[in-house]
Amino acid sequence: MNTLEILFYALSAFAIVSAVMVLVSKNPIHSVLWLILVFFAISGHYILLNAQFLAIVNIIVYAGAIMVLFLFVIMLMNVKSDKEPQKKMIIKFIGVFSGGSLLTLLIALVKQTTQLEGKQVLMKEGTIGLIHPLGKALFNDYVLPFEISSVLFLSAMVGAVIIGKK
Amino acid sequence: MLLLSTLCIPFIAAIILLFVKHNEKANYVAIASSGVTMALAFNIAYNGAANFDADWILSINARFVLSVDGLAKILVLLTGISFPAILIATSKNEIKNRNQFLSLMLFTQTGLLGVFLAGDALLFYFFWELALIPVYFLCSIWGGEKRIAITFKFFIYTFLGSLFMLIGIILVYSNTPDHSFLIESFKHASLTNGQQLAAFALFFTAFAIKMPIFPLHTWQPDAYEQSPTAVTMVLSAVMVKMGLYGVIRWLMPLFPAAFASHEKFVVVLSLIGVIYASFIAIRQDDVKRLIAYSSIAHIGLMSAAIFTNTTVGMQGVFIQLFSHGINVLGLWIIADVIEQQTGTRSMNTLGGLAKKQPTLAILLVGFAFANIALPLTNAFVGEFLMFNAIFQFNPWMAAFAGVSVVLAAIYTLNMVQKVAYGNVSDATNLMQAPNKSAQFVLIVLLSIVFVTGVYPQVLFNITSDTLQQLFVK
Amino acid sequence: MKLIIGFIVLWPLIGFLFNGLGRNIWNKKVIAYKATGYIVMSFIFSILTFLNVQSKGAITVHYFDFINTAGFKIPFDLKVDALSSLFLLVITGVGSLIHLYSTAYMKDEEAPHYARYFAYLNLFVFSMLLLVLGDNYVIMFIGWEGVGLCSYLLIGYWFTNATYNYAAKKAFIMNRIGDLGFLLAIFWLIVKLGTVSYGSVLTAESLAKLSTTDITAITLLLFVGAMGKSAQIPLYTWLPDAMAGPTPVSALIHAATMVTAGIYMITRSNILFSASELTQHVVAIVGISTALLAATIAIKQNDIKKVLAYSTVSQLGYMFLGLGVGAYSGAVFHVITHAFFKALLFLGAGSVIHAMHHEQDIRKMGGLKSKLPITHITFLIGCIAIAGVPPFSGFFSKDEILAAAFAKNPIYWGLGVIGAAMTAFYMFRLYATTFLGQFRGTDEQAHHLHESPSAMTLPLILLAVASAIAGAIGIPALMGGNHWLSHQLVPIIGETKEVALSHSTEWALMGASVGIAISTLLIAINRYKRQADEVPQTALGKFLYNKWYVDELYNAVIVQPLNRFAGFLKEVIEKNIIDGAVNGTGKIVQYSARKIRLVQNGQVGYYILFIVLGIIVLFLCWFNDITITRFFTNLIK
Amino acid sequence: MPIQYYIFFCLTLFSIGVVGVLTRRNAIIVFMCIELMLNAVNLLLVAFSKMHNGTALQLMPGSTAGIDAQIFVFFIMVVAAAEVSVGLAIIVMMYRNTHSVDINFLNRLKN
Amino acid sequence: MNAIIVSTLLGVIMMFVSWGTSSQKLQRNIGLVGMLILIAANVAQLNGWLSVNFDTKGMLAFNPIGLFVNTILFLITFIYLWINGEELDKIGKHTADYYAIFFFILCGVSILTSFNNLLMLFIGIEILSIPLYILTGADKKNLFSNEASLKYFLMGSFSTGILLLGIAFIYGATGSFHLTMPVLNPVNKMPVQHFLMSAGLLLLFVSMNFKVSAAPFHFWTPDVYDGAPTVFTPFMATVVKAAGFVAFIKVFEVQRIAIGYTTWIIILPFVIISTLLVGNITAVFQRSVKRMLAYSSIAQAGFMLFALYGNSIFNNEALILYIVAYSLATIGVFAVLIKMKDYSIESFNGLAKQYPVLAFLTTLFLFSLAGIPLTAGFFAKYYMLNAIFTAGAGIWLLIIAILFAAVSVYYYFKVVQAMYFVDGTPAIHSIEKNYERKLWVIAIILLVLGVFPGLLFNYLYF
Repeated sequence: MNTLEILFYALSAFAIVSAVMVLVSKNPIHSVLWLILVFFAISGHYILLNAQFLAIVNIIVYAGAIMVLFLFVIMLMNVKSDKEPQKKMIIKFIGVFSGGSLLTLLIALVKQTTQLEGKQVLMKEGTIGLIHPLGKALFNDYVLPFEISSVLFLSAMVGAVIIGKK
Repeated sequence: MLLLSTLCIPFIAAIILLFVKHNEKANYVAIASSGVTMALAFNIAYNGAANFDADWILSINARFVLSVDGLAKILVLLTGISFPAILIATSKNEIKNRNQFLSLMLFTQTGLLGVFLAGDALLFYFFWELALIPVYFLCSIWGGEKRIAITFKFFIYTFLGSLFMLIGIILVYSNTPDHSFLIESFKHASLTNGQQLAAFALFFTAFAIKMPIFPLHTWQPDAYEQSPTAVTMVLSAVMVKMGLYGVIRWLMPLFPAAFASHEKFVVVLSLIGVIYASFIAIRQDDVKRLIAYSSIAHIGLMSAAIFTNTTVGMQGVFIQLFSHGINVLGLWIIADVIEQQTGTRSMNTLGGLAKKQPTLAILLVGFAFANIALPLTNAFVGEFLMFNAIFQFNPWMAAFAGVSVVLAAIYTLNMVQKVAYGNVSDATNLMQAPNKSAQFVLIVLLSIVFVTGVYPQVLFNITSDTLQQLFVK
Repeated sequence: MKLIIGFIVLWPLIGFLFNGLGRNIWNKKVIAYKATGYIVMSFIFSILTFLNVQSKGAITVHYFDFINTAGFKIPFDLKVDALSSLFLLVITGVGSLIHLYSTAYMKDEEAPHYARYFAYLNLFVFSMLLLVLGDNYVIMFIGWEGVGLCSYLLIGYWFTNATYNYAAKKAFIMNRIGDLGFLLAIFWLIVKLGTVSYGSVLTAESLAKLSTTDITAITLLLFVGAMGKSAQIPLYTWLPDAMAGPTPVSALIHAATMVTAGIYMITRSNILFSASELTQHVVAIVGISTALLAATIAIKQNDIKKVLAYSTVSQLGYMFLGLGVGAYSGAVFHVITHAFFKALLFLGAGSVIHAMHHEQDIRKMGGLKSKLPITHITFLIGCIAIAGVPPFSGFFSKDEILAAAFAKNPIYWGLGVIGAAMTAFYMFRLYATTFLGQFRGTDEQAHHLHESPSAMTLPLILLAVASAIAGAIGIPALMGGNHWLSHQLVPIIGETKEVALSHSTEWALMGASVGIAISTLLIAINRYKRQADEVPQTALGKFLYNKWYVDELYNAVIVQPLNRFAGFLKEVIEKNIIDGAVNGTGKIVQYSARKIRLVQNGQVGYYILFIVLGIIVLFLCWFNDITITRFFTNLIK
Repeated sequence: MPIQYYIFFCLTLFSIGVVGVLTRRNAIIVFMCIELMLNAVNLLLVAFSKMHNGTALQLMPGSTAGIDAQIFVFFIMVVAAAEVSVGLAIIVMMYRNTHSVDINFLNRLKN
Repeated sequence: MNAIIVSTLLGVIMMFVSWGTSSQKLQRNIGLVGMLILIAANVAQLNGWLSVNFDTKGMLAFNPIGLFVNTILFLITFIYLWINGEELDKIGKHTADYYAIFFFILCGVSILTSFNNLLMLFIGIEILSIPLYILTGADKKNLFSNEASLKYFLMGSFSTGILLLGIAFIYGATGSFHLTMPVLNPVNKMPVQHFLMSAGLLLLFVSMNFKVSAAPFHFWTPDVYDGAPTVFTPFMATVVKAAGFVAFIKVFEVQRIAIGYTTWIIILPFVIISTLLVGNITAVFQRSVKRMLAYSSIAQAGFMLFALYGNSIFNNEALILYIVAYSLATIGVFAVLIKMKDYSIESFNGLAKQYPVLAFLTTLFLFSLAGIPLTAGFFAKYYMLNAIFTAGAGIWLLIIAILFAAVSVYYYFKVVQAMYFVDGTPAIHSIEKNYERKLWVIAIILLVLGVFPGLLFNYLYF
């Protein structure tokens, strides 16, 4: 059991725990904070996989921008923790149950996939995760989606204006 | 070309009528166009007409083909005759927005003629629906008090039936050698037994509902009762013939094997229907319902005769298609005149017509006896041949069906007695001067009844050739 | 010839059209003359034809093809031979007399109805002529139903009276039941032989084509037809009710002509009937039992026309007995004689009724002998004739039948004689109560009593003469006569087998029957010449008085159940089951609509839950690929 | 490190996200759970990319196979950002009108 | 390519128009002109007159069908905007922005008709969806609108999650985002059983079903269509859904065999039948015509799903015809509906008396939706049934289809009955002749296609 594995398990456990905490914590703000921790853990995984660029972007975009946005919104409507009513127990149970069965289904299916037998994930080597090849790829093969995603932003912008303007 | 023009005249007239607001003018237009159509119909029936063929939908190779055989001729003739008759007979009735009414009537006529002339399955289906839709509006707008629900039932019922036929068409079409809808290539479609059976079932459902065959008939009496009588006339004089026409023109030649294997089943079913309807007719008090059930009985007899698959029976059906149309038309017109003038259709409240309006009473008696197929009336020839065919098919069934002859006498005479005889009832007392135009039509029709009854060859000559083709095996 | 024969049929038709269409135009005189004139015309033509047949033999003329299609044809042919020419004479002869009679009898009607009456009458003659002249069963059937129609129209002639209409309807429907049998017989012939022309059906070779079952079935079915038309058990009840019609109509249709159509038809197809032992027995038994039944009923009736009606039924029974025992000529003979004396009796009754101002109950009559001399005499002759007293016509015809019956089976004879006795009894009961004794009607009736006009008495006289002497055409060899009629009919029915009886027995039988008849008639006379008989008290009396409760029986056993059955179909099956199924489908759709829409409960949580569950379901589907797909693929393939 | 482990881990995160969506009533939390799902997918993609990259490198050194997955992740982040901006705008608008972000109260439209 | 570029540019232009001019009329007309330019550009590429082309690195692949669908969808959008222009202005002050959003959506549409890479599919779908969340919520003061948009947003992004997981699986299996032919087993020519692949495709299938609102993933549809401003609903229900279908087919006409044929012919009929069931049956009971139409659009989607059953030229023809018939009819009906004061069926009572022409047109549209002959709807249904039959579907499937078609007649005709046979005064705003004239255009197209459906395809072949 080398350090990589230890790190992997540690990060995974940490991520899962904090993900669960996101669900169970009554106070929305706590949920946000837990979620940020999840994102950190995931970034950690990225680093393990030697995808530094994504790791950074993940920190900046998600943990940074998006989550802060969430935080703002929540604070703006200062939803009290005790105010938030809970779903009925039975509903919760059904939710957990169906989520669990979905998980088991998918796992069972992955286990049956013979093609994945013995496939290894390349840890901490490989250059594809670095900024240089990514940049090349992005502006050669993926320039069109890159441009088009601007349309997405434009529409989102317009939308935000339409919705947001008083 | 002749066929096309026959199709177009009512269509154009219908469109024109939408813009003729004035009632009288509208009447003239409608009657004139139907008159011309009748003339053309006679021409087609006795001189024949060349097929009309044009491209329609290239991508699925559907063609706009119009063609006539003897059967179609008979029915075109019937359509041609009945429409002027109906329009003239009901020209005095009180109808709001008459021009729209008439225009819808003529659209119906277009649809009917189209059904009888179409030589292409898709076109056939097309007109099949087209004939239905105007009727839906006619009934729902101008019908009786329960009209909306009843007509809607009628519409859905028949629409569903025709959708089954559509599937059947798809089924056969995709097995035709040259992927076309022409009736010839349909005849040569290579169907497995299973497919043939399925297609047969699908087509038959549509036709059976239209005819209607017991137990798919329940839409009919209600629809007849609720729709304006002019429409009822169209429905029972011409439209129900669509089903029989479909069986003879499409079902029989397309699926001979399945047809043969179902003869007994259908014959029995139809005959049960005949007796059943006759019995129910005995207990009817409403004139319209009575005629409706009697018409169900007659149609049932025809379908039974068709499915005996004998030349004689088929000949009988050919004649009866026409005769039944004329007779039932006469009965409806009388019923209509009575309802218009007395405001009631309940036989118990009627009576003494023979004293109040002798001429009408005489006509009523005449058509009544035509309805029970008295010799020397047109119906006798047809029923004689058809019973003969059923007897050949199975004597016991013939005996069973024969009961209907007696039952028919019972309910028809009941009607005659209650309506025409006895002392003048209050309702009958309301009748004013006889409706001349209606009586004129009735007299013409009655003379047709007797002419074709005494010398049916006039009709045999039209159909004989088709008969041979139908039975060259 | 073709024209003449054609016109025999056409004259009445012309008359019908003339009167029918001109009912509002002509005045009664014109109507009367025309109507009668046309019949007389066709009578004259009939005579010509008859003579022609006498000299040249049978003639068949072809006019056009009624049905000619799909490999089988029914020509519109007319045929005159010995049999039909005889019937021609009777129909047109008696017919014209009755037309003449009617001109006076119906003079109270106003013009249009007067015209209607004669139009119907002419139409009837037309159909009757078609019936007897047709050269094949279909043409016969046309006439057959035609006469039914006319009898319907004439019985219901006074259409404002509900009971009359009911009687008319009853008559038509019962006839229809018979006609159905006839029709089936025709189909059977067509199926087996492919033709219905007498020329080709009634021959030895076509007979050979038919199996015995065929023949029995066909003949029985034909006989069913005859039952209906000729009022035999069980289809006889319409005839007494048919007396609702005007009396001349009863005379013409329900005594002289139409009701004998059955006899004509069976005689016409005697080859078939002789070929089936069973049928003959059936015919004979039905005939004799009808004769007796009707006779017993007639004894207790008080309506003058009802008595005559039942006697008609009874006489028809005799004719069928004759047919059953193979005495076809005898039957035809009786038809002819019966036509005369029964028409006479009816017309006489009509004249009485006319004089009594439409009073038909004999208990209110009596002593009319002096008031209506001619009527009285002629009526008496009629009674004697029907009672079978020599040398009046009835005697010969009836005796011939009885003799043949004896030859076949003495029991038939015995029953026949009893029937004859009853006939004599009720006829003279009728005669005595009506004409003897003193008058029992109201004073003003008595005041108006008077002999009928000559237009009515003339036919009476002529018919009286006829019924007196008509026996001459069939005087048996026994009495030195050479039975002219049977010789006439040889081409139709072949040589009558020599009745295998010694002359002595024949004389004995004759004597016996005559003796019994005369004695009973004497009893009847002196029992009833004083007073009419009262409403019967004895059980038997009531039973007979109420016609064996047959009508009630039919009503209870057939009419009501059928009615209820129809009601059941209409109210239960149609409404609830068949239509219920249709509407039920609609109901189901609407119900499920109301339920399914509740799933859409507005909660995003639920929606997403459903999505997840949907995913799970799809995955499960796919996991069970192996199992489920087999099923589906089989379903689809 | 076998790929299955990564898959299992990501699927677990994903399912947790799903469960969150199903069990929470606060629109914002629900939305956050959805973001969690997206992140799980991101990690999965990266794992796959490294897997394919690994196999490719054995055949041909210096191959950049599998890089497109990381690009894809990048795009997912982009889209997620856009989505968040719109989503939060909608939630805020909702809050303005109803002063609540409880999705159980979103039941005016039903049946 | 033209379409994408031009629509983007136009979108940007429209964003700034609102600064240039405040007159909504002018903005509207600019928008319409823009539409015409867009159509022209696309047609130019379709006919190869003029097309901007550069190497998309296999991200996009243009084929005539796709471009043709583009043209059709643009035309439909044009008609839609042309008719509903005035109504559009009534929703807030953002006419120009709406047009901008429409252009962006059309950009997404033209991506979805030409994508060749799952990344583009993803982006296209997002470009399609995100603006729709906004349009749904455009009526800010209206609680229904808000609720609808929030629901739509939450479920939409959830389905995005599913979509992404599916794509991830597919990538894991194939190592590429391109729509390549699945690896075939050399022996039986069937694709190699690859569970990860199949799972990915299933998840993709699910999220696509969600986009085209097929049961059991349809739940957002009624609420969103019902809650959204009436003027936007037809656009969502027609153009967007049609684009979704095109994308759906593009993905699965090749990949479906990778799921495994047998699986496919289980899950697809399962989805189709449940969609038809839910859509039709639930629509029967609705009192609000708007909501009824929402359900009916689900039902119609069920019919369109048949196009996935087999892949032959018939399917594409059928789908195209169906899209045209269904979209035009829906737009027409909504154009009438929007003039109603309230959307209950009763408000249609006696419309035929007051506005005979309008009533006639509405009837025509409803007939087309119900698939009555003489209208395009009939041939749409006919082609569809014919297509799946040729693709080897069992008769039982066709029978189920027509049974539900009959049910659909039931609820469509309830409106017709209200208009013609029930007396009463319709709750309707005044209609000017001009508006009717615009509707006539739709009606005539429907009628022409109802007699000569071939006209639509002749363009493809000749």
